[in-house]
Amino acid sequence: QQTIRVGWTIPAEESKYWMMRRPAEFPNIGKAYNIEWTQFQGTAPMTQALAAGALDCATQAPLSLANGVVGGNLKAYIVAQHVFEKAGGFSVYWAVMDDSPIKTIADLKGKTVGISVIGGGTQGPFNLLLKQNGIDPAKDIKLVEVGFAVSEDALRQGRVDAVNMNQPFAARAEAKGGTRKLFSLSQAMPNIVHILEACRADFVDKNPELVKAYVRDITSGMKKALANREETLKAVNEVLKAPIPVLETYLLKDNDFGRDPGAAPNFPAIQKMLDIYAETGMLPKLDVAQFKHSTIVAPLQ
Amino acid sequence: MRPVTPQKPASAIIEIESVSQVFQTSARKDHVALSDISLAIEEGAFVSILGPSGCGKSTLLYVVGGFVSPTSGSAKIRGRTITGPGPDRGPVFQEFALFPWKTVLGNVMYGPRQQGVRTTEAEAQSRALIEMVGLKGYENFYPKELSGGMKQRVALARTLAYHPEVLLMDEPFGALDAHTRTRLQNDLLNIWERDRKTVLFVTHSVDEAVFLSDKVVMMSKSPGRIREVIDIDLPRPRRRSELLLDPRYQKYVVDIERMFDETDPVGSPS
Amino acid sequence: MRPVTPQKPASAIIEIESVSQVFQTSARKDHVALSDISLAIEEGAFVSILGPSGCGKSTLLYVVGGFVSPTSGSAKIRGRTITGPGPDRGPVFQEFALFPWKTVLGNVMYGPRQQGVRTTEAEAQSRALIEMVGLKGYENFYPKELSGGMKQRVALARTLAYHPEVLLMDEPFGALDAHTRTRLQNDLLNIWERDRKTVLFVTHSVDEAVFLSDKVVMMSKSPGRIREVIDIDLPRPRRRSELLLDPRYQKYVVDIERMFDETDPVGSPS
Amino acid sequence: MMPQLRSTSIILGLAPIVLVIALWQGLVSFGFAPAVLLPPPGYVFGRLFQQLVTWTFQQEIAATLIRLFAGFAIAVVLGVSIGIAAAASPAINAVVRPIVRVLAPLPKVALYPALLLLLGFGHGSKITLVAADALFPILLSTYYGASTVEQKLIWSAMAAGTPRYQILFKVVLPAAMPSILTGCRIGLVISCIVVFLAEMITSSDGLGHVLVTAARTFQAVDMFVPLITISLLGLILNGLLGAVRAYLLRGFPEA
Amino acid sequence: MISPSALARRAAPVLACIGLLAIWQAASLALKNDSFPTAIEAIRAIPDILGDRESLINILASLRRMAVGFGIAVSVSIPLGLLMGRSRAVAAFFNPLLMVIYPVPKAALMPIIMLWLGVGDITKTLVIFLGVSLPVIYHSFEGAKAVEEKMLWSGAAMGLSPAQRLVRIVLPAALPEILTGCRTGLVLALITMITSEMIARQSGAGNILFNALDMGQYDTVFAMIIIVGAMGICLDAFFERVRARLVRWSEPQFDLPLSFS
Ligand SMILES: Nc1ncnc2c1ncn2[C@@H]1O[C@H](COP(=O)(O)OP(=O)(O)OP(=O)(O)O)[C@@H](O)[C@H]1O
Ligand SMILES: Nc1ncnc2c1ncn2[C@@H]1O[C@H](COP(=O)(O)OP(=O)(O)OP(=O)(O)O)[C@@H](O)[C@H]1O
Ligand SMILES: [Mg+2]
Ligand SMILES: [Mg+2]
Repeated sequence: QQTIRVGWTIPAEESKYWMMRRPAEFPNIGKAYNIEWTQFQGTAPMTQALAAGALDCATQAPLSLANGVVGGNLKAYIVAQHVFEKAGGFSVYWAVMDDSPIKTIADLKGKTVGISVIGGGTQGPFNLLLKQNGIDPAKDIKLVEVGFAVSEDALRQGRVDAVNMNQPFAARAEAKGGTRKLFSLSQAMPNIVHILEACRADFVDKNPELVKAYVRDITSGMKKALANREETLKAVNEVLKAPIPVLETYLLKDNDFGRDPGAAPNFPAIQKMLDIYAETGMLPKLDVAQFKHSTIVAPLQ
Repeated sequence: MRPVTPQKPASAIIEIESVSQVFQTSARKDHVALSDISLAIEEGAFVSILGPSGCGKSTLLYVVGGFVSPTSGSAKIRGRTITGPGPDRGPVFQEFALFPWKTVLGNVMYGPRQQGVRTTEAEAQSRALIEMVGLKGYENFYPKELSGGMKQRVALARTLAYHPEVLLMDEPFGALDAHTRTRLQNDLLNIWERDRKTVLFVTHSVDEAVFLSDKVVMMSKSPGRIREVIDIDLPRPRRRSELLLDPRYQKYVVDIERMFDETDPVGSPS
Repeated sequence: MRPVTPQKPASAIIEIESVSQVFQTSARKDHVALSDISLAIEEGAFVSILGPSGCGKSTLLYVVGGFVSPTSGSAKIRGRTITGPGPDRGPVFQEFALFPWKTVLGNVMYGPRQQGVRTTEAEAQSRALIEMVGLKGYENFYPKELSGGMKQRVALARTLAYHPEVLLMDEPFGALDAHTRTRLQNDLLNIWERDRKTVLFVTHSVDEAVFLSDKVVMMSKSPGRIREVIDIDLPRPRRRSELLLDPRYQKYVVDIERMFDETDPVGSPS
Repeated sequence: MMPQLRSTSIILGLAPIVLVIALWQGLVSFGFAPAVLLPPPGYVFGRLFQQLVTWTFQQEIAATLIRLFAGFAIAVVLGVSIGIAAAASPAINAVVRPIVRVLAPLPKVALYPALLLLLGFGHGSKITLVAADALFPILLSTYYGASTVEQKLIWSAMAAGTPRYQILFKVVLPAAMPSILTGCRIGLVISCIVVFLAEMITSSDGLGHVLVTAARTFQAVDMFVPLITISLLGLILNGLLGAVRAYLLRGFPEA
Repeated sequence: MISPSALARRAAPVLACIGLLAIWQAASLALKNDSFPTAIEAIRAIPDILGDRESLINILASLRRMAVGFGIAVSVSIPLGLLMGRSRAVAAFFNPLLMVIYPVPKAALMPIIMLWLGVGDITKTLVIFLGVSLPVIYHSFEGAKAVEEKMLWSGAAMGLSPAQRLVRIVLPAALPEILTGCRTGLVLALITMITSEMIARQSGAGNILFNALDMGQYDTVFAMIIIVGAMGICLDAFFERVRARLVRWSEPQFDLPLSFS
């Protein structure tokens, strides 16, 4: 019986949460193969762990994965996708206080702006938008790192003039009121892919059947998550420890991220993101094809 | 044993009234170090305490110094109960207790500086005292660099430097050779005669006690009590060479030594 | 000053050959504690060292003990150069150096246990020694609960307990009252006569030195040298009461005391 | 004699560091670690010397040092004074002891988000975090050092007329100095770690920030430059502390 | 029968804790800051954590790692520290090395540590080990340096070999100082037990805490902080008891006569 070492994070990998929390629903887990779960703080450490060979598969953001490839000699396949920004759904946005004089992106000039991770996945589209509005992100604003969890507080306390918002914090902040959306990432590009599942190429090549089984389970996990919202809420609650009433306000609703029913990666969208990163100078030009495995990719039945 | 009635002359500067001191040992047993001690010391008197090792001499000095408060009874200075140490009573500890982070000069200057004497003056006085105890040239040595007897002399100088009214000296010459000892005995007597200090002086040498004192307190063990108080009726100023030939002096020494032999110095803890 | 030629009889157990000891003080100056000391000690001899405070007596014992290595010269035991301490030479330190985490009994038993003596036997021996030094009943006291003199006696017992061939005693009776001191002198003499140990004995009491020794080494300061070596030609076994009346004894004492007075004990550091 | 002793001890001290660097080189050369995770030491030191002369890198170092020193200084002042006060006064001890017991083992990083909001993203929050983490080792050492001060030293000073509160400065403080300095040494190392950690979590400057930005983009060499820098800073600061110690404790037998 | 002063002494810790909570409550009410919940909110979240079987398993996993890390650290650091204290050469050898290694934040070395040791227990135990060993080494070091020379000489004269002297004289003589180091080590063990789970998490108390932190569930964060504080009190009280037994011989005989009461 083989084991696959998987890294995960919070908050939006419902398929994996199902696999962790409801293993009985998956005929193979714990029988045909085992999963050793390790949770990480953010995707960047997981990239390092993949590069160091300490993990076999992990949740990744396009940028962190690309960074691993460029700087860390990482070879990996994108085998599934967790969430993306669907049209009309949630898009990571920058919020300001209701009474703030900042009305447009151009008003951000000279202000203090919070971003969850400097140099992180959201910064490419963010920089693009600023540039389009005549702001040099390096000189014209003061950028500070404010994790999503404290962004609402930082904004309300006046520590920042604008800050990025993500679920579930956005839902919570909106429920309280007093803030408004300034702009969202979807303005830079539609259907941004936020997190996906990547596996080390050497591991996949050595254990194709094992990874196949894993991807199959991710696919079916995604199905179950979408099919049974009630149970998904419970599983997410167990993992995130966020109260169900809060989750209820957004999870798998219209104001949430999008999920592909088969967890299929949207390679063109990812390519577009890589292009934006290249355009903003965060990465050299990359071709998404190198992340594509011919057979092992969701959806797998 | 004869009961000792406390003598309380009008001019007593220190009165010890039925003081007992009980220590708790680690074995959680009570150990009586002093048992019902009463003693009055006149102003300006030179009183020696003699007694077998472990009979409570040091403890008695601690009580008068105000460092420990007795389990029962009380000690008074000029009629006020002693509740703590004060610059009126200067101790010279058996273990020296020099400040390791200060040089010889720093140790000796500590008291005068503390009393508000100006630095230059304090230094001059201290240097004179250091010379008196024979440590000229060692001013900048740290205590760890001194021999046992040298440390003892620094401790003596440190206490003399701030001119306490009452000196509480615990075997201050114990680690000194005969010659140095004699010199310092004379120096001490000179200071005492000049300033009329009150001195409470613990010693193991009967000679020394008789030579220096107005009064010798003999303690006995099991547990620490006063056995006898002997007035030494010898003329002052005393000179060792004369005194050695004085039959009264010799009689005192012989008497006290005999008394010692009668006591059993080897008691067991109560 | 007369130069002292090293005497080296065939049976010398300890030979000190032009030993000098220089300390570096914190003030970064060299301080000469011993200067060109040569001395031979015969097997089974009782040798006392007399000298002014700070003349280097303790330092000399440390060299023989092997605790410090001399800056120049060497010390030998039975012809072998001393490179470190060993159970053949037992020190009694001026500062006692008891193990504070052990009780009186624990301290005394430490040596015998280390030598592989069985616990019950070591305990019996140790209890006997503790009784000998007059501390019966204090077996379970910790050092911090003892008086100065009591600590000193524990230190003595601790060293006697493991039967070193050579005893290096640094004022071992300095903190004791006259009575206890006399008793322990006698005990020490008995042990010495029974086991024919070699004893190197630092003291400040001329009396004591003459009473106990075969040979008295007089040191002088500025810097620490041997001034005189005096053979004490008195019959053994010696009994204090007899000796006190012996004119030869008195002459030794008076001679040595006079010599002392001739030296200036108060030197300045070189 | 002394200079010779010092040079042998310097050689002895350098030896293991050279060994570590050799081991590092070996790990890289023999492929135990890919160069993207562990760059060869030659590269790292080369980059370090390049960087050291640049104004921007010096500013990063300055930012880190300001936080480090400020936090450490606050920790020393608070730790020593509270520790001595607790040792000297049973009343204060009764209050301080349980508070220390509760607060000391708390993971202070968990409070960092709250600190950020309270004190902002600048120096304040990081200095506070450093001080909070370095405080307790110093406080505990001071407390134990001060409560075992030889009784008779205090008695001697009191008898010389030293007022009670002055005893704390004139006797307890110097007598507890060996223990206090040991606490400071530990506090200093912790300060180095924590200032770095704080900068790694949220910051826009400082060595920790340099490190995370390099780490995210897998610039292994640039990641090791701040690491080596903090390491060297630790060594230098500790050397300084050692000199201070040798001076302050020159009278003590162990110095 | 308890005298009033003894009663006051007993009550002092409780009062101090209540006082601390009261200050917290007041501060959080005054600051009105979501990431700084009130004491009452935090206390209310405790039963949820302690009532949850999974959380308990998590906490126990952390404690186990802590115990292992602490145990190894103490058993390695004390001999090393003592050796450094008694031998100039050993001190000269290790001192700079330690001072180069310790200031490096372990979190920054995670990629390499993961490379060799993975992300599991070993890595976290190593982090705890490093945290604990720092104070223990240095307190043992200084404690051993301060051992009175003549005690060692006495031992040597009784025929103790250098190794025996280290164990039978330096160790007990330096024990009070070593235990001070251990107590600081205990504090650091609890802290590193939590922080070692910050970046990579599998199970543990830090897992709960940092998850809550990432999710902005500040009442849980602070409830965990209270729980860790409570563990600190218990471990510390236990430790003090052990300490009192081991070094009774070194306790000062009188309280510092300095009370300002
Ligand atoms: N902290 C303590 N705990 C228990 N017993 C103690 C303590 N301190 C002193 N003692 C005991 O009190 C008695 C008196 O001690 P003290 O030091 O006063 O004697 P001393 O007369 O000065 O003896 P010495 O001449 O040897 O110095 C001794 O038997 C000693 O064992
Ligand atoms: N570590 C040291 N550094 C500098 N000088 C020292 C050191 N140790 C001892 N000395 C000096 O060496 C000399 C001899 O000291 P030692 O202890 O041998 O004297 P002693 O003859 O035993 O005196 P005492 O009778 O007072 O004990 C003294 O002048 C002392 O100042
Ligand atoms: Mg005494
Ligand atoms: Mg001496």
